[in-house]
Amino acid sequence: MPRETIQIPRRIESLSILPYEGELDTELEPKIPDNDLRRLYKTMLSSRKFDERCLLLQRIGKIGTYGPTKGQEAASLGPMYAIGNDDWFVPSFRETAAMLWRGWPMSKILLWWGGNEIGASPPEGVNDLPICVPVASQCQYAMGIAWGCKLRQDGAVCVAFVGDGGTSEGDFHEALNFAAVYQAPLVMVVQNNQWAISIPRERQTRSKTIAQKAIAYGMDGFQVDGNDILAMIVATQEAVEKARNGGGPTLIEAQTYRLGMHTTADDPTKYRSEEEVKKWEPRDPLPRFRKYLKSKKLLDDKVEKVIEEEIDGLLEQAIAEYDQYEKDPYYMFKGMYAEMTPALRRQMAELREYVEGGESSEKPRGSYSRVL
Amino acid sequence: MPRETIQIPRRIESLSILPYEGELDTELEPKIPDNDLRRLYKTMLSSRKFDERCLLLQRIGKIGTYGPTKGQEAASLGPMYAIGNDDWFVPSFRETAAMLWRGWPMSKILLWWGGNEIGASPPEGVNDLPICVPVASQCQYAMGIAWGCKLRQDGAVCVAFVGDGGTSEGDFHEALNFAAVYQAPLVMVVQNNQWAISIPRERQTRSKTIAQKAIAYGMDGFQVDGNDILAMIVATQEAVEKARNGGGPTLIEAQTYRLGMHTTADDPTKYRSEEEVKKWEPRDPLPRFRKYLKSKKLLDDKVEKVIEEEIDGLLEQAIAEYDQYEKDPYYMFKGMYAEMTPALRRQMAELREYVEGGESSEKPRGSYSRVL
Amino acid sequence: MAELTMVQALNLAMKEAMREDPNVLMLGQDVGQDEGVFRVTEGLLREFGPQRCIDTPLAEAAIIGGAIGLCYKGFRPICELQFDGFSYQAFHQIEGHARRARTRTMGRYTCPLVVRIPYGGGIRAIEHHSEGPEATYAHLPGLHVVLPSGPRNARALLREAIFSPDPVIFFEPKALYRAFREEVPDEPETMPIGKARVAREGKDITLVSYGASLRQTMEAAEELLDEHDIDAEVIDLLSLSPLDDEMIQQSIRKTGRGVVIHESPRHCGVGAEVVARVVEESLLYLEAPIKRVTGFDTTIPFFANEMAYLPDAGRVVKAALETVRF
Amino acid sequence: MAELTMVQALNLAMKEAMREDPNVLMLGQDVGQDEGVFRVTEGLLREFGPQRCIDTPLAEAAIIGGAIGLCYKGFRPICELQFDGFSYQAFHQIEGHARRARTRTMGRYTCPLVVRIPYGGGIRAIEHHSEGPEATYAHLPGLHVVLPSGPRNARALLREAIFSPDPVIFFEPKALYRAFREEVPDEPETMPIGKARVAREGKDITLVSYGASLRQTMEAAEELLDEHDIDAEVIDLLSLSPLDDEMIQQSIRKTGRGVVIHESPRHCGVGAEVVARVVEESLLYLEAPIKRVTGFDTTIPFFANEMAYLPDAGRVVKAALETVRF
Ligand SMILES: Cc1ncc(C[n+]2csc(CCOP(=O)(O)OP(=O)(O)O)c2C)c(N)n1
Ligand SMILES: Cc1ncc(C[n+]2csc(CCOP(=O)(O)OP(=O)(O)O)c2C)c(N)n1
Ligand SMILES: [Mg+2]
Ligand SMILES: [Mg+2]
Repeated sequence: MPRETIQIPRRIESLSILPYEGELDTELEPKIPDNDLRRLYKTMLSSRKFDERCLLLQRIGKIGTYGPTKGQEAASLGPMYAIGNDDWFVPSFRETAAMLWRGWPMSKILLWWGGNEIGASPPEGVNDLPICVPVASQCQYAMGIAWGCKLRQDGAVCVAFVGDGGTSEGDFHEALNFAAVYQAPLVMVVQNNQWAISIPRERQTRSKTIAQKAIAYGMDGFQVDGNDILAMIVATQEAVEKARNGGGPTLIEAQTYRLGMHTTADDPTKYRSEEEVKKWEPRDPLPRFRKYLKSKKLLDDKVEKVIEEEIDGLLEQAIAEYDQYEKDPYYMFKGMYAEMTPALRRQMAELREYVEGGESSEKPRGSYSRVL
Repeated sequence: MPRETIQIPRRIESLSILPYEGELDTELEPKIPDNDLRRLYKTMLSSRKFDERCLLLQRIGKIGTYGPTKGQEAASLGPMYAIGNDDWFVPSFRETAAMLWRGWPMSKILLWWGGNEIGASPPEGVNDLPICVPVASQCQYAMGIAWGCKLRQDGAVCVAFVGDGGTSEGDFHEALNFAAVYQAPLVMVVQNNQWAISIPRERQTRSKTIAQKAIAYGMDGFQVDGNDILAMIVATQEAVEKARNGGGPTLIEAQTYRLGMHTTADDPTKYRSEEEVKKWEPRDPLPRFRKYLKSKKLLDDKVEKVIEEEIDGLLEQAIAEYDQYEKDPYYMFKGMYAEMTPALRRQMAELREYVEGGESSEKPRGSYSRVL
Repeated sequence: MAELTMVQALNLAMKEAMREDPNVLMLGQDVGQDEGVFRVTEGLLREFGPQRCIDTPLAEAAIIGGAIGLCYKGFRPICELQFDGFSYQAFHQIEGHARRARTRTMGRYTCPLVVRIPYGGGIRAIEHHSEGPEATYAHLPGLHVVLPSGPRNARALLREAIFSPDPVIFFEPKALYRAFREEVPDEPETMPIGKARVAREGKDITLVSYGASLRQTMEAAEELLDEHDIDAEVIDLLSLSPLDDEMIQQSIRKTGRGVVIHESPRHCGVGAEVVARVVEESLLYLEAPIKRVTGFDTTIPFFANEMAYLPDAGRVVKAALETVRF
Repeated sequence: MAELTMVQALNLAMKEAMREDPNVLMLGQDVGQDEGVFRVTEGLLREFGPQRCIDTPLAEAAIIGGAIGLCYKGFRPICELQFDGFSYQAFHQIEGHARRARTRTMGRYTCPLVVRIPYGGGIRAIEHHSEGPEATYAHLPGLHVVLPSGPRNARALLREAIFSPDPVIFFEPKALYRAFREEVPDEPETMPIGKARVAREGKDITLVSYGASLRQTMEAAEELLDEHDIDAEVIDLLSLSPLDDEMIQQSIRKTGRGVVIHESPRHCGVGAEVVARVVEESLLYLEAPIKRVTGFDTTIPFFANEMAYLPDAGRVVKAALETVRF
């Protein structure tokens, strides 16, 4: 004092590796085994194809409202490469690519969008949470999980996702503040896809970047080209390593773009221009990654064809599994508590008697039995 | 890109003018008319004396739990000098000095701490909100008020207060984000008194300063010596001027210290050292301001005596008014809606019959009538 | 007279109010350019501009908290929360401030805001999009809780809510948004908040319902008459706070029997309050227990099973028959 | 056997649980060094260290939301929210996640957390410090809502809550924190959640209550016997979700008369649910309307007038007399 500028001892950096024009920055290029690169590509493509299929399934009424993830595959997939199965993955709702990488069966994801709780039940073998609908509310339990990792000293970290819109919610703020106070091993990835339904990024918050919000919590921030899977991997690896070594949380802003509609209930032409979408198309993470693999001779037409066919097979299989799933109207009672309460037992009997006719003389009926 | 440090185009500055050791920085010294300086001093002293008296009144059970403001008078009073009656003042609960400046009768403040709604009813002539108990929740309506000023284009600004602990709440975050997005004329003063009950500032948040939290919202931040009334005035005047000219909100961190207990229900010796308190005592805003006034020959023993006596008189009068206040057990029904609902009318009659005996044969009774 | 859906009727009520009173504002996520996720705010941005139809960032508590501040500046904000399940994000602002402003400041400040919340199931929506929080809000003193059942009363009640001097939580049964049309008069209509209506006169049993469940209730009444010769009176509450218990008492005193129907959970729900009021004033008129046909005391299941949760006409008929045959 | 206040009994229950199970954590504002604003966490930091008795920053939703995450990591967190009126800040995390974790993940993740909330009036506290939110939580499926009435049951129920596989909202009647002492056995006791108890046997009328109001209810029962020769049975609910309606039915079937007493608002409160359950199962046993003696449908007034709001023994007696003389 008396009047001085305050120096903020925090790094806010930006990162991009894979070009969509121009040359690859080989200095920054991570060393990733060929097999892994292929696996990543296959997952990305699966996600894209799954997405396309879901739009069709929604149109014919086989699933409900669907939120596509086209264009954002790298932003969620890259971070998954940086963690192991013992680490924790907390999605928002646009992380299909990440879920596929983690081993979520496509049928499960379909079942979620088809209105079945089983779709929110994570597969064994990974520490994943299901899709989370209330925007940014997942930040809080992600923080709690990371805090728990720290308390358990088990070396695990938690990678969590939220949207640019989600950064406006109080939950985002409280969670990052706690994470920093406890130096919890949390990597919070903001999928900044430039839109929150119809609200553009610039009207969501006035900060120049989302990465700089890290300064509020005394943590590092990273603005990454979210359509560049290599950059996403590198940034997350750095953040994960720091977190594992007790260096606390990191905020990663993945700059990406939602190429599709918000959900199938949305009409994006109401609020954004074709030109804007066109502007982002060349940055689509899938062709960029494909180009990279081709330049490394890891992909050719033949291999691509094999992969595509394999994915198509998986898709058909997933849909068949989806179709076979037998829903249970009584699950709502049975799944509520570890042990059903007397009231729930009574209410379940009430419903059973109604739907199945019970001993009463009334004929079995009900709108539910009609949709069964 | 590819890898760069991001430049944040926002000023985070610190300010201090009035020394507690050493020399006054005359270059930064604001020009404040002598009369105003005296009025400010008188208000600060009133606040201090009121505070002391409240502790006594609490001890003899005349008022309930009380939250003292000793040591923080400059932090709330300074900003008030920067605004007019048409501007808006949104307190938290440690702004007694500010409230006195704005014309809140001492009796009203007493009535608030004595458990009467009238104490939350702001005096006519100023646009003030009452004391707010749920920490940081006031940030939201303060933002709304500022937003309203902008929509009305009436040139008014809103100065609001919150504690360092309050910055952890989601409400703080959401409100500042909205204020920045709408460029609302909001000046948010954080009274960083280093403690939130027993939680020290460093365990409340990991950011080096609270002022830097402004960066998250793309606004300017100001860390001010909150025990320096001149610095508080200057910083707020700048922020107010910017806000009035459409420059949007500012976050001011007033670095101050709670010299007393959190409330009369609190025992600070459980969590903080005597030495720490001792360290802050020399920075007490009252003697610092007194020294300044004396150096300017605006205060001498005689004037001080006159002021003290005047304040003592006001205090006695306030207590007399407080004692005379007639509480109304039926206000809860009458004050609920613009018009009482049928249920409330019935319930009021129910209570009346019970307390006053009504037409029933039962003798009038009830624990309420015993405390009336 | 125009034939309108509920979405159109609500839209009309807002336009009318905004035309009449420049203090009426509309705010919420996607209410401007996008015209609301249900298109209830269609045309508002175009007609009233971005100063009066305001798109907000994504933070429910800030929408409500900000609106409270706007009230203090003399505005009458209408807030749209996108779905029932996200109203809880703003709950502390409603509980802690909106509902208390008048009482605590002894009338110096008031909160004439409207919180519009699309509520309820039946539209095959994902998690958190099919909740029934009405009892939660009805339990909070200082609010009015209004819940229309058709385009015409929706329009009249929304107008009333907008100009109400006190905060109104306005639940919109999203399953009815476009379910049917109704004739709506050209001139603005109002309906007092706190008054129920007899949706169907009858003499044998009283069916008390509101909102989306009213449709199933009316269907049940038809079936009761057609198939069982039971003439049911149907009461449409319209307002859950205040509750028009006078109309309920009158009807029950006439029929001696009742069933309450709603789709939110039973435990501590609005149905219980209806029963308790009837017991307090009209016990001796009761010829059978009042049954509650409601959502079960479970989270509403994901949508594949939601029809098993939502009361349908059959469940209402069954309960009514048991009540009549008691 | 030791004579403990409720504060001491709660403290004991936590210590016992934390000694037995290293997964039990305590978190909240000022629960560590300061030992809680009501001193319920006394000695926990000393005995269990800052990894298990954790002071948090000031954000209720983060305390609950963080605890949910800790549950996923296998911990059993006990969260202290400082006052009833600030539980709403965390409401969306409780509603949206804690109560849904088991159902939506089909048991893969569960939330065995306890949210301790001091509730109710009568301690001359400032605004937002005397609220009664129990019905609000009881209405949410997936939670257990427990509300003890004395040191001994508080200790047993808190133990049960801590080891419960599902989330428990544990309301502590702060007016009773130090109001009286009770003998508490040396060994840990448990009591099943969901069971009420007969606090006093009687035959003429059933008084149903819980928590802080139980004292006034017991006082009223004494007075009814002493001054009016009316022998009241008193039922102490202890758990509001699940509700032990079997015990209520039994008592009402015996006495034919009832009054429900609680201090939170009447409209859509727990009292209504009690009445509705009785009507459903035991209508024909009722010889008089069940009255509700409750807080009024107003915000609890600032404390100078709170005694006019809170039910006292006299209001209970009056209602009981009217019920008996009906
Ligand atoms: C708390 C909450 N409020 C509102 C919604 C409705 N909603 C769903 S997605 C969405 C926009 C989210 O934007 P962003 O966080 O940027 O994620 P994106 O959809 O772009 O992936 C909104 C408003 C919600 N799900 N949760
Ligand atoms: C939402 C909420 N949570 C908890 C409390 C209880 N409480 C009252 S003051 C306080 C500490 C506030 O700290 P700070 O914001 O720094 O303000 P200070 O008391 O230091 O002035 C707490 C936790 C409250 N009033 N509101
Ligand atoms: Mg987005
Ligand atoms: Mg503080």
